[in-house]
Amino acid sequence: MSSCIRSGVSRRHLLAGAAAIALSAPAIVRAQTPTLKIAHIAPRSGYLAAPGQACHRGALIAPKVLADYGYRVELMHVDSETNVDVARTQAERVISEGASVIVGAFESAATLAVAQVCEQRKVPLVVSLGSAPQITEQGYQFLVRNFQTNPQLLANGLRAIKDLMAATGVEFKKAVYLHANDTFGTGQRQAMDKTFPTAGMPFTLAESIAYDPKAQDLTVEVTKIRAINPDLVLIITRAPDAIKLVRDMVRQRFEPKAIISPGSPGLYDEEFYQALGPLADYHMVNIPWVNPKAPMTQALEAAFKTAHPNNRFAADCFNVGFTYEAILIAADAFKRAGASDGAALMAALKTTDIADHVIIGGPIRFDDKGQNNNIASAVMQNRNRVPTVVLPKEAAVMAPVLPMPPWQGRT
Amino acid sequence: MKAILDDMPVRGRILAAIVLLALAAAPFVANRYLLSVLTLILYLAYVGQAWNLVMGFCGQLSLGHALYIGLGGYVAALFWLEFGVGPWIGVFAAMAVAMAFGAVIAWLGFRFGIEGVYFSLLTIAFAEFTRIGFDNMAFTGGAGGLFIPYEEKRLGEWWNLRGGQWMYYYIALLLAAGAVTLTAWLARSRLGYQWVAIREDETAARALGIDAFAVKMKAMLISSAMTAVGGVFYAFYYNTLFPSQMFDMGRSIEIIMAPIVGGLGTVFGPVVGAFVLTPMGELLIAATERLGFNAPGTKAVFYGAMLIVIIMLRPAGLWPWLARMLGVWERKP
Amino acid sequence: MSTLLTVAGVSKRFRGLLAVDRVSFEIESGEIFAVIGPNGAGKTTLFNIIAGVFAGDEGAITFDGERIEGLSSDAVCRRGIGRTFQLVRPFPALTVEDNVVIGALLHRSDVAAARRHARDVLARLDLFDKRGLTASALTLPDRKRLEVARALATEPKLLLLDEVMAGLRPTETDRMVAILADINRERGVAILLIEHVMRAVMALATRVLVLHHGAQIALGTPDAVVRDPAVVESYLGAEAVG
Amino acid sequence: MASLYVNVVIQGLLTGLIYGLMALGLSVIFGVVRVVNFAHGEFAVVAMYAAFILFSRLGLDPLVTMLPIAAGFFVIGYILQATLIQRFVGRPETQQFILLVGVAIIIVNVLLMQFGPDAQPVNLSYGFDSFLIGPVIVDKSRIYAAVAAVAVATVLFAFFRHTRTGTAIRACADNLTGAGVVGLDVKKLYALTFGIGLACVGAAGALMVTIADAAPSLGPAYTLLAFIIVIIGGLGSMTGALVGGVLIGVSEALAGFILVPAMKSMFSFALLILVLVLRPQGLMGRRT
Repeated sequence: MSSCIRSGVSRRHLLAGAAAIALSAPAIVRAQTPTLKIAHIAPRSGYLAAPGQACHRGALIAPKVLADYGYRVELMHVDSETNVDVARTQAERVISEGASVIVGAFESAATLAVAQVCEQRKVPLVVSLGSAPQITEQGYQFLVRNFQTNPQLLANGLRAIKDLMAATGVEFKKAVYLHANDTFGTGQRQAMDKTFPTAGMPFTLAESIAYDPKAQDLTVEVTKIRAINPDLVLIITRAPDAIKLVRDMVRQRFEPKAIISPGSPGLYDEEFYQALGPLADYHMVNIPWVNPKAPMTQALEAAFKTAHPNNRFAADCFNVGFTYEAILIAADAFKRAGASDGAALMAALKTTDIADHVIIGGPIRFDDKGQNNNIASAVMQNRNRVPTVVLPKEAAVMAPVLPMPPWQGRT
Repeated sequence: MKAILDDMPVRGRILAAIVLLALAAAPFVANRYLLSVLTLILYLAYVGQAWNLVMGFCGQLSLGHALYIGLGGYVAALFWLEFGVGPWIGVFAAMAVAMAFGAVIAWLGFRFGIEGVYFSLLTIAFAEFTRIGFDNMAFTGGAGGLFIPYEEKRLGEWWNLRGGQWMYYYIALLLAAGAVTLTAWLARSRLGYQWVAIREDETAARALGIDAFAVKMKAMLISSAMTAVGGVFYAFYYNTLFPSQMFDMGRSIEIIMAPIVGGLGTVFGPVVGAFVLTPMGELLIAATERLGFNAPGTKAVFYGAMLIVIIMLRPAGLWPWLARMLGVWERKP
Repeated sequence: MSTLLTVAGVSKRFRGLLAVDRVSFEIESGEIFAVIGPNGAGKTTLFNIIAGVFAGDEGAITFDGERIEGLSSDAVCRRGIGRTFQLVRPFPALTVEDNVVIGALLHRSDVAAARRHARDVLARLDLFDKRGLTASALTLPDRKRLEVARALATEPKLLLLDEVMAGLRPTETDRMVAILADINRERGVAILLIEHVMRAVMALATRVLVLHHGAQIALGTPDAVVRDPAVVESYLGAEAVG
Repeated sequence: MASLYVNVVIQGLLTGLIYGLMALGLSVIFGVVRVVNFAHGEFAVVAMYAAFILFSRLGLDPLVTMLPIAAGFFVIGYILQATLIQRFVGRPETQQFILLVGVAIIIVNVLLMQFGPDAQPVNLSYGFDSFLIGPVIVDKSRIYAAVAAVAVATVLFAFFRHTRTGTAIRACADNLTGAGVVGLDVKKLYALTFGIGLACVGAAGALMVTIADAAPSLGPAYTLLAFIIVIIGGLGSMTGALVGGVLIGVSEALAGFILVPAMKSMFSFALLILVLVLRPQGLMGRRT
């Protein structure tokens, strides 16, 4: 099984149903429905190419899946090269070439650069991924964000640890917080410094350690953690660092009860599973996740499998899900607005209320600042190299395992 | 201005007038995309020119000019955010801080005889050192970034460097044109001759009474101050400052590409280089897209190949060759 | 006549080897003074100590009433000592004229004025017609003249010339000798000449200092020096008189 | 606690030796050909991918494939120098810079297109094992790689000291005109040297993939690292490159352990500045 969906037979029926709808959708309706031109900006080369390409895979399948739900969108794909200059000029280009909405841009720096362009050109920007709180604090009128902010990610991540302890009966006593010293990691650190003292967590935070994301190995960091000897290691990483981290923990024979990410990538990326094999299992990530039980997720997964046979939906579904959902939000606003001019689209975006979508949480709605506060965090645990929802119960497909089994003897 | 005109035959003056007029009129005819690309070109021409002074004229290979971009941007942004002091005043503080850093590097480098590649590494070391420092400095937000609010109501406040694309375009144009004029003037000044003498042969220059230390120091000070102005522009254009974006080595490399490709130690080289390289990147994006090369990285491969071809065919840069072809530039004997 | 340069007891060691051994002499204003000696006699070392390339280990150098030993080469030049390099060092990418303009800018901040002065100097050195050429395109004799022109453009009171005749054909040597004599006469520039070419030394120098293994073995008028037995034995006997 | 310090120092030392080998290649090239190889780290990454392919397709251990990779890199280096880089010898550094930055951009992005952005691991059977010596834990792959790096460096030392070609190249480094006068074919020696330099990088890259995963974006960081090590150790000094590598490895490890890990590379740059100012010829370099 290589999927985060484990609902068994009923899923197949649903998929078959979705496929049938796709095939039987009347062509006339499509021809009459006007199409919305959406530009998707993501870093497909450069430092953040790996997650950027995962987002791209989501953008590639979005039109087909949305068509089955009666939305007509046409996508333009932009590679921001992990470079704000490129993100900005390319945003100008796609708008000049007729894009009515922009979706993106994965990293906060590029997102903020694009946001300015959108604001000036009165073209809505639907932020798919990008957590810097400032994105929705700048007063942009033409921006909505369907993603958690750093404080939300972290607060939800900590709350999920409480839930986890309640569900498993495992108590943590001492934690170490290790985070990448980049834009995202520092955002999470700032949130931690603010949130932790009042979060009422039953364990102490022995130390917060920032590491250089350009560092070639994390041996010293692990030795440092080993010296503190916590039973819980909280990490904010990207995939290459998460690999180095776990590998060095194994080599240095350091085994905490759990390694949990309170809201970061790293532990669920394909390269993490490929590099570590069985050692990739049992780590946990508390982040927003696609709801494996939602029908739309299942349709998305089916489309993904057809379009990207060499990639696993399970490892991509976070980036794919949020990218898809942002496109869905734009398409939905267009459908309701009945027009593709910025003001009309933006007005429609503000009144978004989508109950059926893919990410776990309530209906998609935006507050005055354009932030969707209904996104929930799930607890994912890597099980047999598949990121598997273990909490909350209503979305869970497995029960969490804590403490994690020892490194030795894993196969 | 006179310094430029002196070196130009009539054809050159006509061409320069046409280009300047076209650039001044661009916002009225070009679409927003073109305008944003032009803004980027002019910005790169400007900072390229600043670097050209210290390398092209004075022969000191600084590979850490991102340092001054970053310092300039951060200082002006902090003045604005902390004290409400607008960038037109903050820019002087930005220049002062950048010059202080430039002076320290120059003092170490020139007093201790650190030359050539060694000097380059000294400049890289300082830029990277400062980047990591800013990454870990809490009051500037560290790696998390520093954000200048984008306030709709302030959009017309050009006196606070708040405005739309047009304003930034014209400021970039002003900066680039100003840098060209300043360079032309410096190139025909005593200091310019002294720089070139040191670039060509420092021992011989000193034997002619040129105080190499002082003259090189002046180059670093002027260049770092000019680059800091570019940093202020960049910070307020993007409204976001991340150490990894402002101080990155990639930015230092980006700064120096245009002058080298355009022609080091020439007045128009950095401008020509910027007008070739940036559009080349944009055209390659468009071309690879049209031709169906969707694999990310394709554009960059072609870009790298073009760099190799240009430097092999025109090692002294495009401008000297272009100027000869067009007959638009000459130095009076 | 007043004393322009006083060299008093200057010595310099390189890795234990005594390159210059307590050399003392004086040069009067407007004088042409030659230093000769076989290869390795310490001529160039002495020259470099005076020009400020490096400092001597001991001894004093007084120029125009001011102590200059230990000053850097540019500071020495600014006090009025111009020099040439034995292996010529023009600014290769610049025109002949711009090479000289840089020298002329020492005492002028206005480039146009410096250019006028440079052209005068170029005319004197027979380089006026070649002023638009790139320095790297010049022939060796022309480069030698450019060296002199550049140094002269700094308007020195004392001109240090390091083997400017070497590699020149006899006719070219004679021309250079004539030029130097003119400069000396018209501008009153004192010249310190390091030279192998005895033909030029005999024609130009008012006094000659002979170095051998770093030490001075003779000092006097050219005629007196060439007849000095110690000089004949150590130097002139070994090398044919040019 | 003391054992932890010993651990950190040993880890830094072993890593430093491997980086030292990579820097050695740069030192040889820069010392002799006087070309600043701004694509040095990118070549190391290519070697990492070569070792990765040989491992994933044929199951060969990088400690073994290190040799054919080094040989292959020698050929690549020889050809590259003879065809492309030779034209830029003696040219201004800025022109070499653009040339090699072009090469670097192409390498990074061809790797991205070919292998994708994900880090590619070589999962050796002993990849997660470590030796337990008293209270000190050292991972096996790091020890093996460091030993191999020292072995390669030793072979190289012997080559430069005891073979005719080796001494000729050293003569070339000391005095270019002198080498030309005694009738050495300088161009051929340059090509050989560049080949040897790249062979070092090839071997180092193969070793590096046993302790770090191959990814396209690693190149620039490695290039910078190699330059820092070479300057600190002393340009043209072969032992200097290894010493510089160890010094950087150990000082970064200690700085990271005692102070803030995120700031550890600041110490490398501070060290670099100190060496440039106080001992510009490098710790092991000769005064010129």
